[in-house]
Amino acid sequence: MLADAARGFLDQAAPVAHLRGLRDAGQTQDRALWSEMAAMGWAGVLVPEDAGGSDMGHAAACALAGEMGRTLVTSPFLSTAVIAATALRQVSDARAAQSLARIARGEVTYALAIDEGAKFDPEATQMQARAEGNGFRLTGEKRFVVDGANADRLLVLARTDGGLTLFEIPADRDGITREAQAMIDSRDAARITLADVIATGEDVLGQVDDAMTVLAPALRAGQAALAAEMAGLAAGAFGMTVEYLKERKQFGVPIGAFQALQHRAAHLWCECEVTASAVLNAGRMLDEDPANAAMAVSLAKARATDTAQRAVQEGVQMHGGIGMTDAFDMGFYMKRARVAAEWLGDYGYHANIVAQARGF
Amino acid sequence: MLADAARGFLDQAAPVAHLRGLRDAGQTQDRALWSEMAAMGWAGVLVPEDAGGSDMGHAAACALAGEMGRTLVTSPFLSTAVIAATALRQVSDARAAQSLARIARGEVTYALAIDEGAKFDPEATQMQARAEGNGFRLTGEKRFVVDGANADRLLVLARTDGGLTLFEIPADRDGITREAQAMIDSRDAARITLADVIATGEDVLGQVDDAMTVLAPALRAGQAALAAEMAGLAAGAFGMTVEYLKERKQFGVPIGAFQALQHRAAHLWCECEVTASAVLNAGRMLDEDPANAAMAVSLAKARATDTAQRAVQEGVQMHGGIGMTDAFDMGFYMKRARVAAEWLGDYGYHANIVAQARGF
Amino acid sequence: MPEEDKALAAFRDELRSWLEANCPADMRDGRNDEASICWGGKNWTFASEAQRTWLQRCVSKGYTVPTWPIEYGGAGLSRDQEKVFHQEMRRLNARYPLQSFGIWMLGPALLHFGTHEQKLHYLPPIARGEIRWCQGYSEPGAGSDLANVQSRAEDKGDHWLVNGQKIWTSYADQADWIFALLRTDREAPKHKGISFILLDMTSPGVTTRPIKLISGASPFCETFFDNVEVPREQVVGEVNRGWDVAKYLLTHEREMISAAGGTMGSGRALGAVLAESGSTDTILRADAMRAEVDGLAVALTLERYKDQAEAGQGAGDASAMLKYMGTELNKRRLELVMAAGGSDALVWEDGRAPNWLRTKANSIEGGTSEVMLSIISKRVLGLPG
Amino acid sequence: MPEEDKALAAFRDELRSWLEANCPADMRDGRNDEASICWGGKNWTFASEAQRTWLQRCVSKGYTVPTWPIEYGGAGLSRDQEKVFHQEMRRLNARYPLQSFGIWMLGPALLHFGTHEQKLHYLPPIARGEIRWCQGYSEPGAGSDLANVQSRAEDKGDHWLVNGQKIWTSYADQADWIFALLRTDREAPKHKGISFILLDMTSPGVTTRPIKLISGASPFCETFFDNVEVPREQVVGEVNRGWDVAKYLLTHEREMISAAGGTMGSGRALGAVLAESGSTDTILRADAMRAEVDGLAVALTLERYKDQAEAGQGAGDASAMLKYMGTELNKRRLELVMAAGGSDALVWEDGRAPNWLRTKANSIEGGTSEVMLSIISKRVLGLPG
Repeated sequence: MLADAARGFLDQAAPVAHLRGLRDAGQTQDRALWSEMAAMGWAGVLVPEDAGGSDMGHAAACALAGEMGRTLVTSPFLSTAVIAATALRQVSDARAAQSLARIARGEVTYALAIDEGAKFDPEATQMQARAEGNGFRLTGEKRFVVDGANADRLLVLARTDGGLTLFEIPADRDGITREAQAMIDSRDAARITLADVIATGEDVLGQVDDAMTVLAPALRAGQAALAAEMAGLAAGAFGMTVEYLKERKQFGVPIGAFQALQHRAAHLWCECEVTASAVLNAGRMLDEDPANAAMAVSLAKARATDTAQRAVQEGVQMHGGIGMTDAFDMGFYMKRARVAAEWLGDYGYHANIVAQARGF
Repeated sequence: MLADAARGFLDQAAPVAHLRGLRDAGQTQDRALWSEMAAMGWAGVLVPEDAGGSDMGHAAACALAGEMGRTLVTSPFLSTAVIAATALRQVSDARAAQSLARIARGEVTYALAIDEGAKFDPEATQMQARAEGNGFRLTGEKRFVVDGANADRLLVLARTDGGLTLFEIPADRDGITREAQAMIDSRDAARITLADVIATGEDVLGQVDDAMTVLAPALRAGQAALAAEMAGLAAGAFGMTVEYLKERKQFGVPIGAFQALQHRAAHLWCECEVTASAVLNAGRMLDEDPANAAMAVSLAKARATDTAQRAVQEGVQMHGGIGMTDAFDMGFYMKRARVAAEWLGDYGYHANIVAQARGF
Repeated sequence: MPEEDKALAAFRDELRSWLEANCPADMRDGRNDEASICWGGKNWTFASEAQRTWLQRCVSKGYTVPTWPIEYGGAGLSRDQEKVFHQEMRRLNARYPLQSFGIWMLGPALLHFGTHEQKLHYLPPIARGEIRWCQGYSEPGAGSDLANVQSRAEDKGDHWLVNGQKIWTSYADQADWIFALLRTDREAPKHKGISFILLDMTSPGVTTRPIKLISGASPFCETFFDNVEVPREQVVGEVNRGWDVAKYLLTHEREMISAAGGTMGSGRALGAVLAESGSTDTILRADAMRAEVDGLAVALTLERYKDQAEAGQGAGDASAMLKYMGTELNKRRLELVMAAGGSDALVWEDGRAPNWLRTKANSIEGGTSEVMLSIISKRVLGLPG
Repeated sequence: MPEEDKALAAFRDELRSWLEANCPADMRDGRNDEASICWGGKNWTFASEAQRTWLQRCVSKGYTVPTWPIEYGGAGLSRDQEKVFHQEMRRLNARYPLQSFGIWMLGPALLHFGTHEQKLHYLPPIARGEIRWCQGYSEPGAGSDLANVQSRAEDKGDHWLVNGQKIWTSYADQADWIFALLRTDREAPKHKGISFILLDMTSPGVTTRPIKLISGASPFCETFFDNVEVPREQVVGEVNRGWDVAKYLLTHEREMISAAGGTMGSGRALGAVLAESGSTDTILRADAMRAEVDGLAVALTLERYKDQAEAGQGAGDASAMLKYMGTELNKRRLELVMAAGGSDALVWEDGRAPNWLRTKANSIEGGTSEVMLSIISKRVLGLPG
């Protein structure tokens, strides 16, 4: 139901041509589109009803992310409505409630700043949050901050005396320099430098030295939604490919009549179906048994990463030369699949979590 | 030339039916066949001419092994003519020369006893060779001793005070118990227990505490020949499969007309060709630059292991139900491929050697 | 807790107590290999007293066929109750009390196509493990072309006269009855002249010959019919419409075979296999990790399709996906078990090799992987040709 | 040392001294990326004085086309000498002085099919880097069906009148001349009415339009011919037998493209890429190990086929194998480079992404992987249909 409605809206408002238009205009966001999504309750999908949200849960968030993946919709949905909202929900104070309400209204966007190396590894965080008086001074550099160039606020993971601490600060605070990166998926990601940035105790989300209580659920929510997005991406690329197999003729027949391509397409469909199961399961587990959802989430992200890469690789190959041209949309799918593969942990990262949970 | 002659002989003297016959009779060797091979110079392929050998080199030994792989010939060729002969050649004394001469005449067979665990790992050898007077007392158990139940003599790797030592002893020496194993490939492999077996200094092949000077070249020779056997096995299984694709009809046409099977068969042929290159290269390197042949040999064994497994798996699947029956030969190929995959180091073992040589 | 969940919880409590009280200790080892399965039938010899007791107790509760209606020998469980049933069985590591082609194949066919009389006549003996069935579909040379049925049943008024040969009939040499596809109209197009007929294997003119497989076992037979007389009423569904029954059962069979791979999520994790082997091999570990990820996801897919089936959306042609993915996965999985086992696994008596070789047939029997892919390509994706 | 080996050793010594003395320091970085290649041609702007000097010195020795006969601008090297040449070039990490479709494609075609006059006229300017060629094979909508040539050259007595459109012409916007397949007999069967014709790109009526690719680069163009007049003698081989030349060149092209993957043995090992990334990821490491094993073996296969070609056994249809395995491997390899690079590699300016995306075309251009597999299946394996 939700997914069908979302699909109807997105096919009109944000087909792949929308991303292409933004790219050609040198832009990485469309605030007007985000306002429309907020008006439909998407921004508040994980915000409690008493904070003005629609509180539909993770399965619903994943369903929306899946539809966005299908047409490569560019929006702050994952960073703001999923990750930041889930982080803020772990904290029960008035400020967090206020922030959640602003998220639900589409008034504020967030970016999550964790990575410092080329791979996702929160525990390796080195950014320093030096205690000073009642507050901290943050210094260091964050890379691959998705949605970081446009976001209003940042969630920054930094090292304090006794562990890791998560800070929630405005993106334009003194000492913060943001450098937008020209990413291959034409979306927003930034390199962000913090030079002696002042953070007060109020800027700490959750407890000092205990970032993970707040961050871990937010990461899992983000990973599940990203897996859903990638499963949707795979389905979108696969759908394009099957259509092409039916219409494109070579040697006088539709290429979809060639059995070798038929079997590869059929195999790919099977992979998509299996991945869909893992994604549905991740959303359900986050809603029903969040404390034990880690393996389910990693399973979904691993499968979705693998399936999306297969789908775009087969997509380009089966389209032949046209698949390689910028004028055709398949390249956008391929590039997004590559970026999404890395964000919030790659295949190996998540397969390793599954393996450990299974006694490897 | 050599290969063509060998193929002509083996197609007559030792097709797969020969292995089947031995199995059905509960036997794992055919000494008469080995005598014929010796008469053709195969037993002495690596024995110097002055010891009565044909001294054709490793490339030739690999060519012969490849032809034997094609029809799954059961013979002491690898253990005796390749491994033991190469080990003995590293030692330049009269006894070794005498042993080599006996090998060339087909009078004596050998087995190499290294493994103690389930995986090939010479360095992990724990069998004890306790110094006693001028000699040693050997105690321990060897597993997966290929050709070990029938062999006349054994090459036994054991731990001495300062390292590993290789012993060359008769298989019926006091204290040796051999238990033939019912192997899935219907060939000879034994579990051999040594209980306080006496070995003199004369029984040491090469130097005490320095097994590898003698053993390493022998292992490389054996691994290359085994790779050649597996490449031949893959080619044999593939050949059967292609013939079947041409003759078997389903839904009114030969199944080889189905494009999905065509492409899989074509891919398999490519894999076989690429593996053939690696095997040829290993034989050439052993002849021309043995000191630097380690990576080439491991490359060949890794590729051949992978290709043989693909070939038998596709072979069984493409044959459908008949491929699963014992009455059909494909099962023999599958079972031999599995055993050969493990012998003298599996895919991971050899891929790791390649990787280390390539800076991983 | 909603009313529905309360009822389910009560069912779980009751079931758990019953299982604790009734499942013999020896039946709690979770084994499901050839040697431990109870197949039932007239000639069945129980491997142990515990096996007999466990079967009898389960029969009394309908737990050999938990979802069948009570009047046909089942326990009449709903899909949710069935899930609970399997969870509690697994919790106790209990063996299944009875397995058979009657339960897996003929039962579902009769429940769907049989008359009330046929159901009452044939189903309870299956549920009680009294009659063992085998399946006569394939014929020599037909391969994947299952509708290429040459064995025929001639209409002789009060009976059918059956002549011909079947192949790949599982355990025909040990079965009491067979359900077979037989040609009843030689003039009609290939799919239109086939009937689904039940035969007593003790009828004069029926002979069987086991086929030895590469694993050394002989789970399949050739079965010969030489002027076998079969009572007229032993047809399931309409005469000449047996292909409908066969198609329905093929779908069912695919799900069943795929379950072999699909139960990995609940079965022994490859991690344990690997840990036991003590291997530190990068390649083996990576391959096992991938297989574990895929196995868990396939298991979830099987559950998802079962839930959809319960909700009235049959898996239909998509069952080809379950069959294909499940069996291909199972092959990968057993290759890894063999690789982890090293040379230990290469000895027949070790026992891993026959299981490994057996999986190679999974992607052939019940429709090859290639047939499954073609079904998906044409019927699910709508590709031409 | 046999006489032959002595001669080869002498050649090696001489070559090594020459390279040491003549290869500019800046040309010893082994680069072979788009920005560092010297393509030559009338409009070529040298990227550096070193690039110009290196080209001129190599031209004077015939080292831009070392195996071509001396009279056509080459060095007349034997296959063994050629191997030494490449070994010594690699030893010094020297860049290739000149690369072009003239060297790779047209040259071999002319050497095989051209008249002596054509060779003398066209080859030396290629060897000197004075004329840059592009290839006009594909047409819109034809895809893998290369013989589906619609562009036509009408016989006007002293000249051909050319009309039509080509696509995927590499660097047509920078080329001086084009060699193209054009239909010269519209009545003949598809493969029989095509000629292989050389055109000056500055002829009136020739226009080009670059095609932007997903990598952001535009290495390919659409090329339009509008009543272009081409002198009659600019046909290579017989009129209407251009498909023979095309087939010969396709084989050649496959080997060339496969070399991209095949040179891994001599190129940068994935081990170095992985070590640099500092990754400890089991999956990534295992995948890279496999790719390295396969890459080395494919490289050996390329060498083996080259040796066979030298010995008079052309690779023929087996070149499809080299093309298929080489390009598929190269795709795997670049996927691994991207994975090892993590988020660093996702930024355009990093430079890895365009190379990665470029490899995706390798298995499409010069005949798709699917076409290669079909060629092998039918012509090598003799499978029906």
